[in-house]
Amino acid sequence: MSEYFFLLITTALVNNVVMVKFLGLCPFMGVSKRIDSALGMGLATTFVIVLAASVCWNIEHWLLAPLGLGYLRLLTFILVIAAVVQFTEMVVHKMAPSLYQMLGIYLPLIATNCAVLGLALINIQEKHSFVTTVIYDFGSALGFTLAMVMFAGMRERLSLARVPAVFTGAPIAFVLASLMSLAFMGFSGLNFK
Amino acid sequence: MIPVLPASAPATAPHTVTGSSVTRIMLILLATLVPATVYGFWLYGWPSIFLWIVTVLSALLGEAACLKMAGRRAMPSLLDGSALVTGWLLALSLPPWAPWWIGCIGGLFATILAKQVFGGLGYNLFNPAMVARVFLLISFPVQMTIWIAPMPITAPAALNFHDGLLVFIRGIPDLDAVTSASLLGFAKTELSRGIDLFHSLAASTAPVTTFSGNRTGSLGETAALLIAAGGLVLMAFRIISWHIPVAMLAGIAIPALIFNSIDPARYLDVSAHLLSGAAMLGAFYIATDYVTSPNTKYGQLVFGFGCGFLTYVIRTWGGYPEGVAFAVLLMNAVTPVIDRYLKPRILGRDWRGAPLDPAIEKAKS
Amino acid sequence: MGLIEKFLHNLKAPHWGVHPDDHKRPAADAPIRVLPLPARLYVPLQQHVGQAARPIVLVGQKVLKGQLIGEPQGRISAPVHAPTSGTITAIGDITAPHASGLPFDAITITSDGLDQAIEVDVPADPFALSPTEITNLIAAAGIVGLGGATFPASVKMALGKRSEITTLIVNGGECEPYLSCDDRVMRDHAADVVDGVRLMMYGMGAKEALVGIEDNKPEAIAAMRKAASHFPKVKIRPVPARYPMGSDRQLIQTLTGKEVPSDCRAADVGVIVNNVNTAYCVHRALRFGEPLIRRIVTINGGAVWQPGNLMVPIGTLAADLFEFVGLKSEPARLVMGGPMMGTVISHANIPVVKGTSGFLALSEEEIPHSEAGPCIRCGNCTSVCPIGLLPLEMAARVRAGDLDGASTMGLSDCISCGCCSYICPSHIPLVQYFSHAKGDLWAQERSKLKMEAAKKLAVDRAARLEREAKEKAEAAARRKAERDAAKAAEAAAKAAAAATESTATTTETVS
Amino acid sequence: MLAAVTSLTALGAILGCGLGVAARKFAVEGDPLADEIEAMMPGSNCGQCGMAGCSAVAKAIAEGSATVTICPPGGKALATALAAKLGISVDLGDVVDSGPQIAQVKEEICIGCCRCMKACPTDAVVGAAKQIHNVIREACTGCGSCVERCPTEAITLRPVPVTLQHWVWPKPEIEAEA
Repeated sequence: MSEYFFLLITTALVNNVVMVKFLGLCPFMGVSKRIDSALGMGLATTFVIVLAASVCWNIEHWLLAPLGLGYLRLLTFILVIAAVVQFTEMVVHKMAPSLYQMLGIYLPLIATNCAVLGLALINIQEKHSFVTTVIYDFGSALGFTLAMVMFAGMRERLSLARVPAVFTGAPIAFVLASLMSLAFMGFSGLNFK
Repeated sequence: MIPVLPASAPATAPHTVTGSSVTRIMLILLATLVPATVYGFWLYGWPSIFLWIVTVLSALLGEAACLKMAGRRAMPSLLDGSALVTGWLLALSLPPWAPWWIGCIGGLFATILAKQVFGGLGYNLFNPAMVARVFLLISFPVQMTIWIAPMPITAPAALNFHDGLLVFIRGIPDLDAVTSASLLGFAKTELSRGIDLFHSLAASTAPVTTFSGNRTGSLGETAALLIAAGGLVLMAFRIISWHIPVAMLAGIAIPALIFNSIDPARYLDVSAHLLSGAAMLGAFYIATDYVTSPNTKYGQLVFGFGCGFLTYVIRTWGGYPEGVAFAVLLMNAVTPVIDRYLKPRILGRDWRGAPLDPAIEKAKS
Repeated sequence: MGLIEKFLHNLKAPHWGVHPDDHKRPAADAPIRVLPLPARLYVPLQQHVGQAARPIVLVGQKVLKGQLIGEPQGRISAPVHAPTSGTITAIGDITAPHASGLPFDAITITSDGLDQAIEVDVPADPFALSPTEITNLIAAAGIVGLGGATFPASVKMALGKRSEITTLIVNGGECEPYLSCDDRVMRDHAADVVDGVRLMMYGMGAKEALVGIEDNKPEAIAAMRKAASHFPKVKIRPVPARYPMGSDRQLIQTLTGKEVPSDCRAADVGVIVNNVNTAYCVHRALRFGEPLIRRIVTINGGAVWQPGNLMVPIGTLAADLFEFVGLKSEPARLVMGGPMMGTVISHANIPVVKGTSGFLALSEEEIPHSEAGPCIRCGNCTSVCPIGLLPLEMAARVRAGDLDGASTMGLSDCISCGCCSYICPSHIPLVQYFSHAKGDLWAQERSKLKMEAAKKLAVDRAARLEREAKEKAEAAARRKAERDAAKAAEAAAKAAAAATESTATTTETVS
Repeated sequence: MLAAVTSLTALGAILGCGLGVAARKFAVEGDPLADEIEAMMPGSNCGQCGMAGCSAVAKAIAEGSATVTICPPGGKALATALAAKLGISVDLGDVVDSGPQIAQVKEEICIGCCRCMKACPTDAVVGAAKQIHNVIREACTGCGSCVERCPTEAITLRPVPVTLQHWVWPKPEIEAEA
């Protein structure tokens, strides 16, 4: 049990998907202007990541691996992810119209969030069991949400700052992200054994 | 009678103000740092003095250059003393015999990339001194982890002005003769070699923790008690409140107490944690930085505890022997979220912001 | 005080507010002086919250002291009376005691020097009257809240009638530095104040009255205790001296522990707050039939020779007051009210209004000079805010133009007390940011209301046009029908005529 | 080869069916946004934006084909309200907000032709043929429809005069903040 807990911590903090692995930077930069939308995006992505990765794991284990169709992996996974994102979009549109408005184009773009595909592939590569897969992906998605919310909070404050003209907009956001990444370096080598 | 319209915007109330100012706050802060700094100078000799000068000057230079480029008046911002504080705190957190370019790069990085690109004083999201320290630690791990055994400047074996300058510019000639490990680093290395704390700390090579601070470390960590005293003075002047320091020290002490009592062979005790590393400097001077810490009392408690707890986690299980800088940066990143969710209650409203029920208030007597 | 007691006192002391230098003495220690009658008085028609009074006198008309010259209009309003006898010489603009320096309407009375009062009936025993009659008399006397808010006192009492009032809180806090008119009225007219308090209690049916006096006014506390010693219902309660203790919500909380919900009035929690000077005026009105035509005004500030409190007729120019007390030097800033919340006035030709608690002539050394710097997020403003707001965050949003963001943070709860601006080490004019934002939001609200009204008009117009078109069509149809009918009738008539004719012819033929 | 084709086809079919079912289940009717936006518009259908009435503009804004700053009578206030509604940020620097304005009739030029009266979307102009017209302040939205109609240029738009009740504290101007 504690092993899973440490796995959760490790994936969320030590190997943070955004700050350490540098995956999922598109929504990280795109939907991080407000805490509310960042939180919504994080939750939507969490949903997609966990669902897509577990479906992908099953497809890999029950379909692709037995039939020796490893070369179709990328194609299949993208198909699954696209379908899950489509489904998520419908759910969000129905359940939270204002969040749907806020996320805008970035909601369907979860399909192209490399964190989703990346995590699905890593699970196969690392030969995770199904339970590990779910925890690993949930932890990573949690880390993604955490990074999104923290970053959005800072950008909210930044929007009130007197940033020099040359740095306004994306440049200062990247500087900020780099400093945040610097802070996350503190978790590197974290080992509870 | 023809009314005379004021030429410019009317003066606004209040028509009286406190005598306090940003400059005054910064100057008091620096004044309380003087004893610890001078003590550090005495322990580590000339190279540390040179490093301090270069770091502070680089910080000021970085600030001035940015203001110049932004076309703003440099003097008011330089005189407010914030760049001086940044440079000073950075110098206090560096290895005392670090080469000159460490101080120079650190000072410039702190004021330019951690502060001025965000718009200068008040807008930076991370503590500039700690950003620079972490940046230096990651970029130059070797130079940033050479710790010197203290050797009072008055001792006969201490370097004189000329030799100190040489060490400062050319580097340390004979490393083994002067270096020593800090307590946290030593404990970590020995633990990783499979030697538990009972044995490693009993060894003759083990660093000792003394309250006088006569031990290995950066300028700011050796004199933990002088730093703490300075912090108390700041509280007396009401420049900092007790919330962050107390919460941060508690954040270190509580897990230290728990784990030390579970397994003293693996986990250092409370006093070792509190007195070594930058715990005191961090609690009183770094984490309390106005700009990058929460504004409300509750937020400050959460923030301080987070800083302390993360420090303990990184020290104990992380890859680095010291975690204050990382912990502070991580909590800096959470500060806007804390500020957003931990607001004081508005008079006449409940915690969620809805107006109170008049019937309940009326019934009170 | 023992150490433990002191500690407990500190614990109980409010955790908000500031301690500015009070500068109240020596002005507070000098007895009230009466100002010689000025030659001209300028009585503004809008001296209260609500609608302005309507002038009922004509230029050239002679008036007596206490005569009604402006009658109230609308539900929330107050009458104005002539402060002395004389001739109305003008009705027109005078600079308002307002930061904008814009003009407002005032009635100019040139004094005849006789100060002849109009004859009035004074009730022999006001306590024999019904509470409603008391309220009416207070309304007729034009009494408004003299603490500065100038809300008509009778309207406040009437509002209170809807909800049962248990406590009358009498505000003798006077937390603003420099000012001492409340302190002075309690010292010199304690018995009258207590009488006014009892009359108000009777008028609103309150069970008790709590007189809150800051503990930096020991003389006033002693005088009031002595005056109230025979009336157990009137309780004198010293409160810690801390700005803004004189603010309604803070005083209510300190004295009763009740918190006024942010969308309610004090009356909704069974409390009404009135100033001690208001109580004094109620006493004058009910016992002597004297409407609100004079008040105590503090003249203070570093540029004043003889600071003190003056009894002055409403409408006296500040210039006359400064002339009477003498100025040491050219004042650097003139302020109406206290230094924390007072209004800067651009010149001294500004009349005393009912809400004028004082005029300050501040010297160069007393006014702030520091330039505003960037916010360093020290959080001092947050810890002193008596409401629990985050002034720094609100100001940052206002600066960035995000007014909605500021109002979700509680801008509407801000009482503009000035604690945040006072304490700010960067000297940021926080209060001005909030005043600006409130004004802007209010303007937006107004334009929204106007837009809604316009929309209704547009809808009405569309409906009207449609109706008109329909009516036109109907009318056209009717006309056509009429025409057709007429035509048909004509045809029928013709036919009939033809028939008759033929018959006639036939008849004729027959005959 | 066959296995690959079959499995992919099957997968596609399953996912497609799943999505089809979900689309039924989570169907969202209409777009209530346009109606909500229309409720916020001035509603005077003055046509200054160049579109056919306020409801057309509301639809355009909801679709994103018109900016929130399109409505001149709405000014900055409406633009910020719309931006908040849509959850977008808007650069108000472009909005020329000359402050509230109202129409004023120059009595000496007015010939009493009644054209402005007919053009006014809010019936704010009163008058009769051959009589000098007048504008009711409270009802005028400052849309300017009447200005173009006037044959003698007797109608002009004027800013609403500032009074004690309308005066607003200026925003502090701080050198360090500039």
